[in-house]
Amino acid sequence: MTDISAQTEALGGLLTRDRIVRWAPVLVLVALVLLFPFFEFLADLVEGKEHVYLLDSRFFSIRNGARIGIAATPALMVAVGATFIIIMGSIDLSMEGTISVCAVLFAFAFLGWGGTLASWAWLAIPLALVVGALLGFVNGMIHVRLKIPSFMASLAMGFVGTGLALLLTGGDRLRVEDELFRSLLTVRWLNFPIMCYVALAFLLLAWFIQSHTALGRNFYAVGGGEQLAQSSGLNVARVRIMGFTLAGIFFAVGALLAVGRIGIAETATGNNFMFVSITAVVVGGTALWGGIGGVWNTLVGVLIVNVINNGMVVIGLPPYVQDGVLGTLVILAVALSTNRKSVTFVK
Amino acid sequence: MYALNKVDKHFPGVHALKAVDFQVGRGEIVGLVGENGAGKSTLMKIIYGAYQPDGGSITIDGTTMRFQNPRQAMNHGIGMVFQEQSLITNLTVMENIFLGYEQQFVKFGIVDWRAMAKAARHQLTKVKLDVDPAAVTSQLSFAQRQLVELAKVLTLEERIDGDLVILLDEPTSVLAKEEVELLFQLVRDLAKRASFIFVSHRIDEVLELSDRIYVMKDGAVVDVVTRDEADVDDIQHKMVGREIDKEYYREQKQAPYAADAPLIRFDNVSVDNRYRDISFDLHRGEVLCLVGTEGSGREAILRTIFGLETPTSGAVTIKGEQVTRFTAMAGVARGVGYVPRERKVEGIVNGMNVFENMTLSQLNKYSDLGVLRVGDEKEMAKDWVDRLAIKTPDIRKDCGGLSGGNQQKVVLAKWRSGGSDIILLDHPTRGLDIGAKEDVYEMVREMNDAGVGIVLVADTLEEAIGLSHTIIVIKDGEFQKRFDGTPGAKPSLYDLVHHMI
Amino acid sequence: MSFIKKFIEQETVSRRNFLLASAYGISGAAAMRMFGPSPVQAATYADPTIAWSYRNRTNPYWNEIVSGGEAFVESLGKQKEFLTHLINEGSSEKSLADVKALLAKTNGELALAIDTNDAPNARPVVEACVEAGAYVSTLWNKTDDLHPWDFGDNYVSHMTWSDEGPAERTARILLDAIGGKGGVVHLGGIASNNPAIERLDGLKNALKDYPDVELLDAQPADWDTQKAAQIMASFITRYGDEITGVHCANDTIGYGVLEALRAEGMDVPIVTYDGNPQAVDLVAEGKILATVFTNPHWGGGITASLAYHAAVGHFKPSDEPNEHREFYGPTIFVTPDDAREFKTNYLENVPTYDWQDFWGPSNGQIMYK
Amino acid sequence: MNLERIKPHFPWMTLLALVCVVGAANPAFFDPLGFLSLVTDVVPLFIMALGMTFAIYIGGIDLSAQQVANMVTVVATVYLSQFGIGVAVICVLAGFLFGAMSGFVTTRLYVPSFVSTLAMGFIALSAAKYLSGQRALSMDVTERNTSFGWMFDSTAGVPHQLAIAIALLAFAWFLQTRTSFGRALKAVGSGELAAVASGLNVDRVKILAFAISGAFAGIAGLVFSVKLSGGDANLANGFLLLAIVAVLVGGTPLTGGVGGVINTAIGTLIVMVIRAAMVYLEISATQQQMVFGVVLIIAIALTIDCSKLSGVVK
Repeated sequence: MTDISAQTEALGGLLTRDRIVRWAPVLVLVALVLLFPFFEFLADLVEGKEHVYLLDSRFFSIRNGARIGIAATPALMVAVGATFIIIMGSIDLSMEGTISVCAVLFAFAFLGWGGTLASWAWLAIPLALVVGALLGFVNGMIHVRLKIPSFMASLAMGFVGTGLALLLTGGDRLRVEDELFRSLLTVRWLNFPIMCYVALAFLLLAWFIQSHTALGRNFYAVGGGEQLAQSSGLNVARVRIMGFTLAGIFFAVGALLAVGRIGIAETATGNNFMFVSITAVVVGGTALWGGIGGVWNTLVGVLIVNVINNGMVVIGLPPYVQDGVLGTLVILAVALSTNRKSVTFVK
Repeated sequence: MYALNKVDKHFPGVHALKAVDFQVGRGEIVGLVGENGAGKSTLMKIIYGAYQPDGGSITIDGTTMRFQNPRQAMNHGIGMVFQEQSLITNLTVMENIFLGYEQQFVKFGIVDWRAMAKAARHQLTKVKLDVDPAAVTSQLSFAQRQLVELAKVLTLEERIDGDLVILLDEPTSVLAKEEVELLFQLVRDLAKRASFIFVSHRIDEVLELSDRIYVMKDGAVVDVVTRDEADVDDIQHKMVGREIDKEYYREQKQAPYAADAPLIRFDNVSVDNRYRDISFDLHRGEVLCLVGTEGSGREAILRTIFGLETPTSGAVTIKGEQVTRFTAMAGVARGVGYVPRERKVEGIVNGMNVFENMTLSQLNKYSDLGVLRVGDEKEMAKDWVDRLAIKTPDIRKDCGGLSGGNQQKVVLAKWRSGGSDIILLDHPTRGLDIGAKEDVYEMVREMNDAGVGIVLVADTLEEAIGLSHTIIVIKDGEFQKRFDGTPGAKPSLYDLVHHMI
Repeated sequence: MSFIKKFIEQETVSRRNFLLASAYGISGAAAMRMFGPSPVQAATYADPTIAWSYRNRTNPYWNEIVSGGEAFVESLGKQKEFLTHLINEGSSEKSLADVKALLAKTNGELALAIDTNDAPNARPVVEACVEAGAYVSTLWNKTDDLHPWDFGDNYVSHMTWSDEGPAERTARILLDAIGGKGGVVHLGGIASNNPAIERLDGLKNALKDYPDVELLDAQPADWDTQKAAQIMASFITRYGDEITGVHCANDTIGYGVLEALRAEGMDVPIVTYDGNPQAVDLVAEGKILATVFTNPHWGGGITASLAYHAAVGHFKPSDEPNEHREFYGPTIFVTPDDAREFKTNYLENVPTYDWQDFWGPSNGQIMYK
Repeated sequence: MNLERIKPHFPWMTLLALVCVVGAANPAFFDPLGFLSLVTDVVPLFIMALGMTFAIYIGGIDLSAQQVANMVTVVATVYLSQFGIGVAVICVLAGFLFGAMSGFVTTRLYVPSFVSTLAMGFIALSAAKYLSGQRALSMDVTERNTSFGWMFDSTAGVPHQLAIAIALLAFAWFLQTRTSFGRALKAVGSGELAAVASGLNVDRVKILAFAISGAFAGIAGLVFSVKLSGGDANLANGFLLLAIVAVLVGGTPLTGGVGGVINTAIGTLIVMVIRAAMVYLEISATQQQMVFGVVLIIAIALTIDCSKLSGVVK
């Protein structure tokens, strides 16, 4: 009698190839965090200053950690939203428009309903989340019902969103000066501003959705094999639409944090989020073809991108080479975290 | 209990099911056999709700049903055990088991993993499989996955109060002999609770397990026999509609090969985790068949010859030259042609027409400085369409729209027109109807006569025996035995199976 | 019903035009156009379309420009919707394509005010307008070798601001405020934009007189608030307390810098540029030491006005001296002392300008280095 | 009426419908000279979209195109005086090289093209900034006119720029339909595994596809640079998304193997008409972008041939 139960593949030793690949993004992050202080160390060495490696590093300090945190939080929320979509094997490029609309509507409502969190204006926050969900829902409906690939549907929705934000503001900027709301940036607990904790809370929520709700697991099912999931009785269309809706909510959170960070809501609030967030997701090790990865990967990815951006300025890299260095490091990070054995081909 | 009454199904240009009557009684195990293309898969799809019939009705205990999708069918107790590919490999075992039905473990939006694991373990006990429900499916063996599939369908037991009908689609194709027996024992035990429809191309297995057997041919049920009165030859005869004999495999045309003209020599070749120390020779005019179970390393050997796998040790010599660069390009240049099993994915390019597919491996031959001579391409394609009697309205027809047999002919024409004299056939007759199969066998002999050496991984053991000059049995990547297949001295099925498992 | 009537009218007119064109022969018409830029006898139009082409509506600066353009249109007794807007979204390609489309639509009966987004784009825009017989006035971006007087009447004028001087002056205010010693950082605009270059040069000029102040770093923040905040945060990491002053290329960058400083609880003097309302408020509060108001409202109005009045023939550009064809716009310094007064005079009560006083507030002919 | 048969024709029918709608609302749109000028102006965008078609045709994408074009505007401006018209060769080669590198990173390092080309774009941007000294450069007018002045003339009413575009379209069409490379492209786009199993050098085909995309981006940058008589590291900004949209609207979906360069020509014209419609229909400034997005969704929904999208829509 063969023992079928004993056929399960052994997981192997500590340093299997799979394991290295899985942890590659973290290794890259650690390497970067150790590398930038090294350049500082070298620079001071050349100048003949005393410098204990890491200890004297300006980059490797809690204060700078908080700065990277501030820079990273809005992008993190956006990237987390995009992660769900990418796990499904789709892509969402509508974030710039969604963020702008949410930011602008939030500011309008916030200012119109009292202008401080200590009044009914706090309702502007749930409003922004609802608006994000709505835009995501429309995006998902266009993608699923009109059978337009998500790349195109969301790209066009992005145009619509930016256009809508412009229409709403007529080009004006809205200042959100409420001290209570701005305490997101100005009040610090344990050296980190509140916005970092808010982002952390939403990250945990995202992790919870990813691993402890049926919806979250269904994203993986759709990404792992859409047709199989369909034939198992899963309502794939519904999962997709819910996924885009959920992504919209996280984009809205990103929008709120972006407004909290600079105190201004405008059509341009969403600018530059698209490529940064997708890059961060992929750098973190979530595969564009779906089914692999998750929100912790995205956290690592966002940190990698922001550490690079911060570190390049800190070590005084000339501005014109910064883009190139970023590009090179991104290629490196993704190349390292791709398991070549599991991929037949890449496009 | 469950019945299909005069069910009809049309597809553009095809009358797939012709007034099919089909009944399943409570606790009964019903076999369904038929050649590929006979309508089995269409019938199954109608049963589990993926297709809706154009005519006729489906009744359960006399009540007429209409299922819009698989989920509705499931809610009426009809479940389908797919072949092993239908588990989502990046999910855990328990997630796969309860995919689409997680709601029962959700409280306040939270999935209770512990409860799900417990429930999954319960399902797994039903199929006597002891794996961790939280294990990722990709770590499971094929046999394990097959049992998980069954466990998944058995969740209907708890979910549905009424009767269950469970379809088993070729459940044994990836199982070893003992695993098959285990599965059969399971099914017999479960028949107390559910009825089964067992679909397989292995008639002996169907006979062993089923109470009644439906035989299908050309979209119609041609016979229903009970186990007692069933006879293998008789069923085969009805399925095929004609005698299966030695002529079927063109044994009378099997000529001796040129033992002095080796094409390929494998000398203790190994590929890590695939196969070890394999040695053989292939000669002009020879059919060499690699026999073994799924995952025994047969395909990996084919892929090594073609250049898609690089050996970790040993020497591969093709036409007297030792191979150092293992790439598909180099393989093609050496005159190797590969007819892959996944015809629709690897064989033809869906979306390209007949002549484009035929010249795909030999674009250099049909171009000057990169510019194609489309006229020559078409001429060649027309020539081969005639020679192989490829049924296509036009050489501009999209290959994806051709029938399986004609697609296979296009793939063969691709290699033969390019002058390949080593042809690797991986399940060349899989999914072909009987006439198309015979065409393939005919072509094998023709190629032999033309001095082509063929390495075959056959669809069935009968096919392997019937076609081969030489049979090599492989088990778990290791050489077991070599059989001579000269007509009249061919090994028996039993000889092979004995060494396979 | 009126729009149907309008449509029928348009239809007949265009059909007539079309018939005329075919009778004349299309090649003939093309030839006419090719002989195009005759400096002597540029046709004028009774009621040209007035258009403003600018980068985007997300920057308050351009909103001010637009408000000036609209004020001018209203001064003609028209609705402000009469002004056609072309937005290039930061794309030179779109800028040019939109202008061409408008030229085709209006058949050249156009008075165009434009910032071409990027200096190299000015030449093809101007050439296209001249060829079509339209009148164009440019603002900000053009290459040094392109001059209105080389194109007869159709290229009416170019206005820009010499940012080097004012930027130098704000820099001096900053450097004085920090007591003439310490370190400053500069956050610039898109590196290749002319104003970005000039504003940095202004700072560098000022620094020559302050040997004890070091320019610690200068990085482009692309006129973007969020990017500015991030770069400033990195600067703080790198230089920490060495930073005693921040020089920003414009107000929007300044906002980001202020927020980055605020997050650290730091208080470092900064100066900005452009004089947007929000920045003026911040100056009044003392959070920004100085900004430079370039009066975009007037600039937007007068650029459109120049093109319009030339197009209707109220003046003949080629008769005007060169200092009326290429000139600097006005600059007004805003410091904490006069910020409130300035705000009352210019922002809260927008002055009613005489849109035919083309050169009154201007600042002399453009000088090339 | 067989929908399946008409579907492939939807792109040009959409174009025709759009033209009619805009023309009906404002007949000035039908003025042949004006229309010709509109078409001529879209040439640089079209050239980039043409190259992008190759990347999308094999199921990838080239997000570096805009930055490569940016870089080329700088290269062209900097080296014009040194090499005269020969600078064109340098530009095309530079684009080709960058594209090839993207392809290499995609195929050999297994980095999806979405990321690899984006990253290569950053590197191209750095190169552009470095070469330009982060300033806007302008060409010497005489040199530009001696070397490239012919580009702005026209023969028999056909502007030479348009002639270049048509020549490139013909070349690309020839490449796609008449060469073994084009055939290989199609095979890789519609059935990569079968292409591998036919012994095609799939990696080389892909690298070449990206390289061609890069080369076309280079040509686009060159034409644009000459047209504007200058170059800087941001000059071609705004090309990228429109080029992608032009390819998609033309009916070449991201899944690869379907569509082609003729579709891109139609797609570019659709983009052009939508954009011109903003001007002709006097859409107010603050509404334009939103209208563009909505019309885009409708246009894509019309032009996309769902039946040709293999399997699931992702």
